[in-house]
Amino acid sequence: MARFRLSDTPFDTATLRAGLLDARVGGYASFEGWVRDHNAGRAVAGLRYEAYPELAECEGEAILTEAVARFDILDAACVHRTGDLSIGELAVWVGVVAAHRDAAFAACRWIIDEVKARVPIWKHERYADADSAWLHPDHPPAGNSHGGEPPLS
Amino acid sequence: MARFRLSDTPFDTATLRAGLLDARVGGYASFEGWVRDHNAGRAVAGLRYEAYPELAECEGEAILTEAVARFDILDAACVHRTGDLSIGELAVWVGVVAAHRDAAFAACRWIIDEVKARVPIWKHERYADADSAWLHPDHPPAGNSHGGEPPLS
Amino acid sequence: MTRLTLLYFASLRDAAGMATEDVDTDAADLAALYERARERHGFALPRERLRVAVDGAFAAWSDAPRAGSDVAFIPPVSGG
Amino acid sequence: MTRLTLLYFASLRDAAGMATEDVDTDAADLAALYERARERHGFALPRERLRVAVDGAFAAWSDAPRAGSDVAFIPPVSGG
Repeated sequence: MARFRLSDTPFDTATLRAGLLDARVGGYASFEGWVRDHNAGRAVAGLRYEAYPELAECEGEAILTEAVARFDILDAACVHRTGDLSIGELAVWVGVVAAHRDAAFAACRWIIDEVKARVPIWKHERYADADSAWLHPDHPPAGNSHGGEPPLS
Repeated sequence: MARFRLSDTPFDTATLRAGLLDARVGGYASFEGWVRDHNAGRAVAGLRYEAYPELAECEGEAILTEAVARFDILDAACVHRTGDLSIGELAVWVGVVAAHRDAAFAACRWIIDEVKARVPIWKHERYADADSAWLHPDHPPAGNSHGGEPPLS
Repeated sequence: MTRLTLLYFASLRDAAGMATEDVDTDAADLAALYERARERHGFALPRERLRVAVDGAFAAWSDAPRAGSDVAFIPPVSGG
Repeated sequence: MTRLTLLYFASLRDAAGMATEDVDTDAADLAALYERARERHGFALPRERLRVAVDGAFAAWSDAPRAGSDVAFIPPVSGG
């Protein structure tokens, strides 16, 4: 079963968590990203996530496979929303199960960082003043040591 | 409302999570401790948590108040089970909400570590071979630099 | 003599065979109070591995026993 | 001339006014392919801030364009 998937509708984290649990699990660490009403000092009215689905699913799956290999964890999963989201909607969920909490926390943190850095998903924010913008943050592309450009706003 | 509480019956984390969310929240980090079927190489049949309730609630509340002061988070909460638990039951939940994920992860990790080190709750494990034991791990009591005794098994 | 109540938890309660014990004591401080209970019940845990609480708040081993108080000896905790 | 399809996402799609574009190109590599699209559509993003993918897998800018392939220019991502 895929560990990473995109969802164009709201999804239930309790179901996803249940899919990770078994008798060997001592710790479950999770992270959820929610749409908040402000970003970088601007009042946000809502946003849209666009993905390149084939590549996003492939890259997301690669991240989760790598996490299971790098960390002493039992399993991990991630779901990312696409489409239009309102304030207070869930954008992304990461769940990790392990025998012990050290590995669960470390893997959960690593996964969300990698997803944000590598998976081809783009956020389009609509602001309260009717302006809007694509976010293209200024982290260098993976495998590229350049990238010192100012963020596009 | 209390941020920390003991529960002598199973509790629902979705309800607890909902109590933390609002429009300012960008990240929710959580940790759950589950009763696993092995500990320190022994097959575990189940366990019991006993607390000194007055002191546990007071100390737990102090930890969460301190977390909100130390970290750039919006809120945090923790519930710990008491009584008899079977394999696969939820023992403890920590939830933290913040604008950004750095603080949410750091506070969540700090809270579970402090709860495990400071709150007067004791785990009594029943093993598959019908033996059982109180766990009194060998971390020094807070505010005490001694404590080099071997763990009691 | 000071009359007070001792509270035992976890392995201390199992060793004592009781959860609470009313005692009359002339111990000068809470440390001495624990050492006497330890001799009486054969507790394995040395005082250095415990904390002590009086009436639901952590206290210092050097505190004098107070009449009518609840004194809890807190073995190493294992929640989570 | 090599015939292939360009895929645009996010701000590149907005700037191009299209999500896909069929082109005939004699560009020697994917880098040159992007530079021509950038001139054509006035993209603000320099190539150094992008990645490139061919048929749904990341590729190298020095790769030669393949006939019939889908070439995606990947602007800095912002999921999560």
